[in-house]
Amino acid sequence: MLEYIKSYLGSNLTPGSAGNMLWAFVYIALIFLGLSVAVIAMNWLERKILAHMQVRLGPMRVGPHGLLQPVADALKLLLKEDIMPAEADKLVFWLAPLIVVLAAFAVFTVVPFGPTHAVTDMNIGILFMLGVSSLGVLGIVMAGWASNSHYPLIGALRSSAQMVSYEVAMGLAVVSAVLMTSMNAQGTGTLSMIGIVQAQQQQGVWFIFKFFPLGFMAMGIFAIAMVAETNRAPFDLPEAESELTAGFHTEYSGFRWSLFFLAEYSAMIAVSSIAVTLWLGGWLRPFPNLLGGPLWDLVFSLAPGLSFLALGAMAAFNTFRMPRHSFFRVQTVGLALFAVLLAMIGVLMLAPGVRERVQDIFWFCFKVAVFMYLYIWYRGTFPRYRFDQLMRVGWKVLLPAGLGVLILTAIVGVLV
Amino acid sequence: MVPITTTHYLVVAAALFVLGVIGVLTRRNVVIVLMSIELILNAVNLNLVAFSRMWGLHGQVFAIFVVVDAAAEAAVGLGILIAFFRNKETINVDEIDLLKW
Amino acid sequence: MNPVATPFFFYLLSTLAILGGVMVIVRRNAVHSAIALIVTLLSVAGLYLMLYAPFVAGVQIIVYAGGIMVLFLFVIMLVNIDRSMKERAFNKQWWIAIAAAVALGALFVSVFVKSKGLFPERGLPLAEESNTQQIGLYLYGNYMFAFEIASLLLLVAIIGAVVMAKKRI
Amino acid sequence: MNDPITHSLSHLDLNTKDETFLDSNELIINMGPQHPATHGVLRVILKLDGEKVLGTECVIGYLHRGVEKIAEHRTYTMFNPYVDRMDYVAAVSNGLGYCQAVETLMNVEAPPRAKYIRVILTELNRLASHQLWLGTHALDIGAITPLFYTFRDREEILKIFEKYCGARLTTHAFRIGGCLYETYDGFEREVKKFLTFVAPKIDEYEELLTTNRIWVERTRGVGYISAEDCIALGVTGPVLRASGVRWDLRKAQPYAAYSDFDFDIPIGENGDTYDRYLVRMAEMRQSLRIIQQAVDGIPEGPIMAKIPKVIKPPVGEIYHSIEAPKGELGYFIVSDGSTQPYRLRVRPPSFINLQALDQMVKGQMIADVVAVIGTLDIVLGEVDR
Repeated sequence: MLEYIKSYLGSNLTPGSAGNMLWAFVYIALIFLGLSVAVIAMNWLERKILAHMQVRLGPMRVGPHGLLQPVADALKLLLKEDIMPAEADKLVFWLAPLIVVLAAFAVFTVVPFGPTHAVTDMNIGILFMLGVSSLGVLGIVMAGWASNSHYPLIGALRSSAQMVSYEVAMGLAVVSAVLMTSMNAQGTGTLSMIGIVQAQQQQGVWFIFKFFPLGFMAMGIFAIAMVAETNRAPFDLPEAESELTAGFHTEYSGFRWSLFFLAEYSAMIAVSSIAVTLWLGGWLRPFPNLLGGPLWDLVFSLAPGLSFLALGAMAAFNTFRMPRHSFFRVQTVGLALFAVLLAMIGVLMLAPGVRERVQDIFWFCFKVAVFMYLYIWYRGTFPRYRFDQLMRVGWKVLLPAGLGVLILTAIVGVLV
Repeated sequence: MVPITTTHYLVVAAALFVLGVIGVLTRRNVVIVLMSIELILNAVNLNLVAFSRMWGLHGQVFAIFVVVDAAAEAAVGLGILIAFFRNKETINVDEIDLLKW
Repeated sequence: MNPVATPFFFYLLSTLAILGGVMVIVRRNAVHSAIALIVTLLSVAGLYLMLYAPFVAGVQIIVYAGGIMVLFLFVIMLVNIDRSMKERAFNKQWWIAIAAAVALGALFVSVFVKSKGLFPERGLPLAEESNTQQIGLYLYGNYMFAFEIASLLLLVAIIGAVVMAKKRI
Repeated sequence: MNDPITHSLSHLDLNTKDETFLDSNELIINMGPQHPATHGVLRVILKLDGEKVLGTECVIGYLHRGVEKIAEHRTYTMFNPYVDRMDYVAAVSNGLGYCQAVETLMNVEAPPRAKYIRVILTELNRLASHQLWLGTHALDIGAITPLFYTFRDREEILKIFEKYCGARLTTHAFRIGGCLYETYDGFEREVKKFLTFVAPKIDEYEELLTTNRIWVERTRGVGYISAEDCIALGVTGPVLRASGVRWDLRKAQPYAAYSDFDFDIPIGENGDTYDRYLVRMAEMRQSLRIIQQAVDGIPEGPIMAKIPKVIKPPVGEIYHSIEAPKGELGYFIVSDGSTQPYRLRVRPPSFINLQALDQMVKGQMIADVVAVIGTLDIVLGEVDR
């Protein structure tokens, strides 16, 4: 058994491509778990970062520095009464959040966290991702319609129009990146997510820097369209609080509402992973061209462990800053334990053997986290677009820009 | 278990085709009639893709053209539907029996 | 690489597809029909994957389920369905229609029964890995003209839809 | 649709079918009274064509407390705290208007020091009111951060109020004939400190919004109203000034000590939401100028005029108005010579300004309705009284 695990870990195939059901299930379970933790962490981080941007503290009461606040919220949501409007279409109302969650989670089957760390590697990976993530809009439209109420209906109409229009610009940006994968000696591109990252490795350049500024512009278009696609500020019209109270999920409560929440954050992570894979070199570590060589490889492979150790040190530092009062004793102990946990993870990640396999995942997650931070930053900074302005940006700015970038990429690719 | 052959796929496609025909011929709601047409197109596509297993990729390429056609048909059909609904406030096929009104 | 449990997935997907098809034509509520159609479309996409046609499957999901069905749902929300919900769902000639469809089905069955040898059991060994690349070569090679005509068709459809749906031009 | 109020709105022609979105049938939705963007309990019935607004109807009165009727059963002194509850975000201005109206009726004048204290507090309150407006207006348009910045700075103003009179919101700061309280020790120093503190903060708000593309797109050209329409509808305050009319009661009919100070009246040109935003931002800076001059030149002396213990104004009537943060706040008092007003009528700026809503949003989109409600800067306590 141990041999089997070792031989698998030593191989360089994704479990889906290896036709290995067991490992595929293990990966699915891991991704599901990791995604849930990421959503919980994201919830806490968003509230804390947004709060600090807005000169307030954010959650501070539940657990040290509000660390347990998302857990408490999740419990609250699960225990809340599940309200279904009397005039709602029961079946569709019940089905809608499930579709949204399924679409958001199914995308992760092809996300490459590392050269071997993906559930499967599809020939049509990026097409699959775009297609499945576009299924989420069906759930949103169904939710708005099934609620049988005016605000959700307007929210659903807005979101369907918005998501369908931004998909076009998004697709064009993706195509220009896919086009870049074909610029090798054989002239064969790929749609596979792992293949796209490997193409960046072979060409020795992240596609964001390729044909500067074309790659950069394509990523910019994608980065704008993906915010609209996930219905986040400043494109959060379908759930615009000050206009439509809560948009398509006005009538939802408790567990069903939390499914929408879960789906929104997973979709954010999913589109960020697409952006990272296509333009930011996926799991590749930064600066391989400037800081190459085995020494630098070693240094960069230490980064995950060291960053966890740094997080642990931060938590430990804050443990000493906790007020010395019996009221805070439990919280202080909890924070100390959290620091120890982080430090232990850090030490584990420093171990040789582990660190080589973990660093891919670390760099991928780090790059995704940068995008997550951008999401929060947008939310704290921008007012909301109006519907006609949103459509104008989508069709009159992003779409022509995407087309132009695509054509220029093709021309430059032929010339170079 | 019987291995899955091309004929299996053809049977499924035939069933979908028949269902689509029934929908087109019996339903009064234009939207559902249009959806039944999509069903028929899908049955055809399934046939094409199944045949492409035997005679090369041409079937798949043609299936893509059929999808393009379906998209165009849906856009125009629903456009007509909206224009019609605005004038007559009905979406029943058997009330759409005049060429001009 | 060998596919896993092919018969199981085939029967599952085809059952889902046919059930979805039945629901499309029997549900009174158009939104329910649309959801059933989405189930059918996704199942058919699964069947395409089993037929080593991943690109067509991807196109099916992206264009049909993500695009056309959203359009359908959009239009169903725009038009008043309350009235048609209360009326008869089927028209008066339904029995003629059923008879015709049964006849058509019988024709298909007879074709399948009569022509066993027409459809070879085993097809060409198609490579899934380079499927997309080969379709791309066909689209921009053999079928270049058809491809351009298709884009023209789409353009005409866009203009037509805009002209018809717009209130005042 | 069985709502009697909705049915009575004949001019909106609400009897058309509302089941669908297409142009032959409009959609009617209720915005409020429980809605995050209507600033309290305003109910706006919107008649929509898709996203476009065809007409609106405001339903008010959810916060009606009968302030004017209460006045007829209270003595002049007893009624003074009630006015604070009308525009509760600018309570000091309300009190100032009422006290000055009664003083004018009685023909007494507050002593100069009291006038200066009144000016300082009123301008501080104008600043607080505008800050609250900015925060909530930006929140309506989707920028959530300015709200917290403005509340942080408004807090400093409320602290000064609290130190001066013990209350933060409904201050009841002034009495008929002057002020009851002398300024506390270090009042001038704290106000000056506040002035130097808040001036860069106003720049900070502007940094977030003024040149923000989305903000400009959302506000420029939205909710346009011409100067003629403003005058015809009786709209006053920053809304009127943003349409290009230089009308400020502090200059036009100087009251309190305003004639002593040097300040400008900022006006706009286009009469849209963006200009109203700019005008209010400029007004905040002008308020700082006034406060600076007032604190520098505050005279010594008594703070209360000689008034009888029991206030019995002579028989007569008076209309006195001041420039409240939201516009012209007028009090019309009829005295029958007794200790209670015979009739008291308030001209609240929010109520009159709200009339312009329909004209400003017609033909625009749903999102503009919340922007326009925000830019009108209404307070429902004042609209409903």
